[in-house]
Amino acid sequence: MDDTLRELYQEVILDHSKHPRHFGKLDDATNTAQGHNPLCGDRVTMYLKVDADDRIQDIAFEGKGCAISQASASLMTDMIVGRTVAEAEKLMGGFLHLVKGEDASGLDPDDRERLDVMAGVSAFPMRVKCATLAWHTMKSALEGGAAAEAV
Amino acid sequence: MDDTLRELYQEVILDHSKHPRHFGKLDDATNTAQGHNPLCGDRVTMYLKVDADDRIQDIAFEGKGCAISQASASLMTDMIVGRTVAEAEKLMGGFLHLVKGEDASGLDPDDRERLDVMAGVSAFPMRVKCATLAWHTMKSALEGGAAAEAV
Amino acid sequence: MTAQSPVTAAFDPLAARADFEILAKPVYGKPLVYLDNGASAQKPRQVLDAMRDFASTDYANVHRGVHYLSGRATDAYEAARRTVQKFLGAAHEDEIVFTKGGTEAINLVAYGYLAPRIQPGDEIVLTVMEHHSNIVPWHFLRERAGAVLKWVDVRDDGSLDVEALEAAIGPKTKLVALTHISNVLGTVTPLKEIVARAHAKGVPVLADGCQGAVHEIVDVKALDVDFYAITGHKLYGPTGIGVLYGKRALLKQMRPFNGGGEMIREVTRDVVTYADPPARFEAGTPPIVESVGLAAALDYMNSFDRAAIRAHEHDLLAYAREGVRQFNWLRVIGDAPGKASILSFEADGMHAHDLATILDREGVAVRAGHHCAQPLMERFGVVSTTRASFALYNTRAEVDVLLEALARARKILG
Amino acid sequence: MTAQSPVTAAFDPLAARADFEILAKPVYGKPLVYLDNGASAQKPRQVLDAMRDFASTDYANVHRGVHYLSGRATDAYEAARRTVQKFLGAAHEDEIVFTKGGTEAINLVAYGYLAPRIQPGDEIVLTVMEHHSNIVPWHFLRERAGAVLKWVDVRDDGSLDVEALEAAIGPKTKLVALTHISNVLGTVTPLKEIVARAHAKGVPVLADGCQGAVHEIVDVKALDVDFYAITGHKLYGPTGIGVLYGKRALLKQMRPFNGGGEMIREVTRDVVTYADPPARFEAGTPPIVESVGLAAALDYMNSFDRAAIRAHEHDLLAYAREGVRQFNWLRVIGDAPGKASILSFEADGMHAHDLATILDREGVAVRAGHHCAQPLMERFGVVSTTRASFALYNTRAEVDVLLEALARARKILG
Ligand SMILES: Cc1ncc(COP(=O)(O)O)c(C=O)c1O
Ligand SMILES: Cc1ncc(COP(=O)(O)O)c(C=O)c1O
Repeated sequence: MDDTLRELYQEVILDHSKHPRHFGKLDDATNTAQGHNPLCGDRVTMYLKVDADDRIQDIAFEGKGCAISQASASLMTDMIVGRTVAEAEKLMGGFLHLVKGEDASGLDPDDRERLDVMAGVSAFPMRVKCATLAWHTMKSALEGGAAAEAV
Repeated sequence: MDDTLRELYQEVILDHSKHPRHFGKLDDATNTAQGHNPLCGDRVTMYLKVDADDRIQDIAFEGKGCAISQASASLMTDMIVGRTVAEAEKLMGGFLHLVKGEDASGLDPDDRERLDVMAGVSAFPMRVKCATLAWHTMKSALEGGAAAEAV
Repeated sequence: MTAQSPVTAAFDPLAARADFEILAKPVYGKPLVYLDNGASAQKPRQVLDAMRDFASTDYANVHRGVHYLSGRATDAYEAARRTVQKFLGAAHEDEIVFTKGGTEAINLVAYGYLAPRIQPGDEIVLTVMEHHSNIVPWHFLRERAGAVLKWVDVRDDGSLDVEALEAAIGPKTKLVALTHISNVLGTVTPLKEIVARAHAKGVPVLADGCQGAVHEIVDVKALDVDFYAITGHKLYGPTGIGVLYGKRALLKQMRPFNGGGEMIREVTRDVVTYADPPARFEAGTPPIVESVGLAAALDYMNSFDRAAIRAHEHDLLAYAREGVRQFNWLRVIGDAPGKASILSFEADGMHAHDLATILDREGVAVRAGHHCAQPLMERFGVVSTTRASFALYNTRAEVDVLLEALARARKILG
Repeated sequence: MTAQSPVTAAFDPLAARADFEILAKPVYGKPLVYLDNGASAQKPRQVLDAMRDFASTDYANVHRGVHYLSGRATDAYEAARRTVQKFLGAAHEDEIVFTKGGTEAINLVAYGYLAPRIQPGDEIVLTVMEHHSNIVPWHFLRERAGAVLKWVDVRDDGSLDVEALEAAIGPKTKLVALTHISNVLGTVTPLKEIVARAHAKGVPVLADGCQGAVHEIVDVKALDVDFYAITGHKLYGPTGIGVLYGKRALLKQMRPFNGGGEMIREVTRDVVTYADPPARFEAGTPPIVESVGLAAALDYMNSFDRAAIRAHEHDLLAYAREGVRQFNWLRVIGDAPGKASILSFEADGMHAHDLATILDREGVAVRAGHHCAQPLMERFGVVSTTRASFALYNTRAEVDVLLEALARARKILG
């Protein structure tokens, strides 16, 4: 099998996609947004609960999607809960660099290590949108919840 | 000079185009029609006086056009006056064959000889419309006068 | 079944393959297995050569010049029109309008024919398996003029229920717009019968032939269809060109769509009068070089026994259909009798995009997504499907590669 | 003057000529002198090669596939968009919309921008030297929505009176639509100044750049123009493609024109939502191979010093203008200062078609007719003119052939 494929569909990714963390609704969400990938029609809904200190207390997502988008959403929710909005946005910036194969050295080493499972996406430019959908939707929820589109 | 050009722009043609016969209006026309060549914007108006026996008693034309279209109109009016409608249409059929380089043997030998000056047009397919405009307009006038277009 | 095609097939895909340079070029070091023909077909060198030769020998703008090259180009353009006329079996060459593609051909009917005839509440009948190109122009008329869209369902096997379609045609129906072949299901609609029934109710029919003209041998006269839209790039021809066939009497009644050069009779400051069809609908410089390429593509198709091509494509479909039965995790969508060589499917627990990515790395190009047919996706309760679509140059050996790649994808993702 | 170009010219037309195969092919046994560039330019092998190579290496449909070729094709298509963006000096790549030609680019503004904004009595300001492509779409709005066309005259030398244009802009004016360069007169309009004056009155400006982009170095940002339309085939590029540049904010407000695949966000049976620009305006399979050809054409132009090309063209024009002074039976139409390399004229007692036919037999391709500019013909009291238009590959020696052929025509017809 193609090495780049093995890199893309690692165990961790498949596991995240089959058993997504934080999958579901948040009834007491303060911020929500819908994301949509017009390429395949996939959609994701992101629920966040942000407290007065701008800290993301809880997060959840719903939706159908490919392994990459599901794993990315699952991993993101796992990593983001408990962070402040500013920290989440910084993490997102690093993630975007990583999956586009750009310099991601701005990432905290621990974060870099956890996100490393997604680095394989950079060899698949046509799949980058799948990986970033959840992140864009999270950002859009934080910004007030207009519909996000994979970009 | 190119022989086909010499054939096209013969003295007779240039003479007809510079001194067109039957140029003008017919106040007592029974049939009229307008012709238009969308390629160059040229137009011709044809006036005919047809008597009870379907004979073309008089004919005239007005309009601006290239040497080919003017000469063709002039020659046509000269030849058609005095003929019956049926004869005029037969002549037109032969003329169309001639300028398209097709078999024009249906023409009466005398007519064939007079029309021969126009035979050079067949070497210039893009100019055939110029040569046929007056004829189509004449036919359209005989048929009731809808606007004719060079075809 | 074996990987050898039956000896009865008069058509030799391997010989034809040699005409398509791109098919010999590996991707990721593997042989390319191009099964995305439903989206666009590759072009044989006969087409590419014809275009290049024309551009470097006879090119000029058409129609309005009296010089040599202009005459040559005009002749080539009008000859292409006659080639299309014959290909579709149209009665007259002025029934062939060159457009920029299949989508524009349908929009031309929407803007030029239907828009001036629509009153609020008037109905357009269409099927749930239409391509967005045969949906959105009608949605425009809904949004802008109050038209009502009447959707006709398909059966679970993807076949069209002609009775249901007929029943949907009412006194307010102004047009039936349906596909000849579904780009997702492969379903071939019984166009002739549908046209007869619609005409019995006084309603004209537009057929989206973007797939139909590729896989069926079309005769618009025999079908008696009013409008038929095709697109060049799926017919082994160039991008940037399509055709609307329209019955002469209907085209004559249509108002122009784009305004510009070539489509007018006369323009003054206050008035404009329009040329007759087809010029009325060909505003501006048309796709001149592309018309030559399209004619070359149709000539190419006709250089074979087209019935034999059809048989070959059906053989590939049957072979692939049989082959995927081994995968109990795979569900084919669209099994209508007599369907064309398009195979869409859904795979348990595997998203179409993941599947397509893995197939791609095996050299197998398939399409994943909604195929511009979202209402159909909804009908079958899916968001997307994976689609393999076969062209004349595909082979059973390529189907084998597809099947192996599917098995491998299952191992990776399953 | 002599037939030698001044040594100061940095541009060598003879070297460039070698890129155009067709120019080396005789017509009627005589060297081709192609002076019909205003109608369409010839294409260098760099363009033809790029298209053929792309079609036989990287071709697939764009945007919706995840496979290798689809990615390659999408990248090429979007790279072409950026090439156009740079060529026009646009701020953003999403301001570049691919169309089927210049005519469609203007129609897109008429249908997508202006039609929903026109109330009966609203005015559109245009000049008498517009090409039919920048007239008929506005006549449609007159016929269909009660718009009023306000015509701005040109001076006897063909120059535009900017004061008159400004005066024509009133409170009901919804758009100024004018050409950047007249395809008959060669007049270059002072676009930047016009835009500033129109904007001062709150009115947007559409410039027809089909000739402008060929002969001038365009910077839409500096011009501050709202819409700018160009066409591929006059830019040494392919047929079947053009571009509308539109300011981002304006494009965003526009409704779609053609409906179909790629231009939607989502389609259901009851509702449709549209994609953002530029996708919103690119329904259906776009001119993919043509986009590659257009980018190659712009790269080709940019491979030279464009100011030097411009100087060369101006030199040809001046040389020809001087040359025809010897013919007292010939009247040049259009002598505006700084005009582009387009020379239209009328000849006493010689109809343009006769003249063009005789020139043609000498190998000289010129255009005869109304040049899709009938209101301008009316303005100058002619039915048609003969037009010689010069491209980068033309030479002074070719102008000499033209002049000799004119003298010969006079002998034959005079
Ligand atoms: C059934 C069908 N209709 C219409 C179209 C639109 O054709 P085009 O994209 O060439 O305009 C397609 C292909 O995309 C199609 O498959
Ligand atoms: C000034 C001008 N505008 C518009 C057009 C139309 O361009 P196209 O025919 O490529 O659509 C042309 C050329 O024909 C032109 O010269």
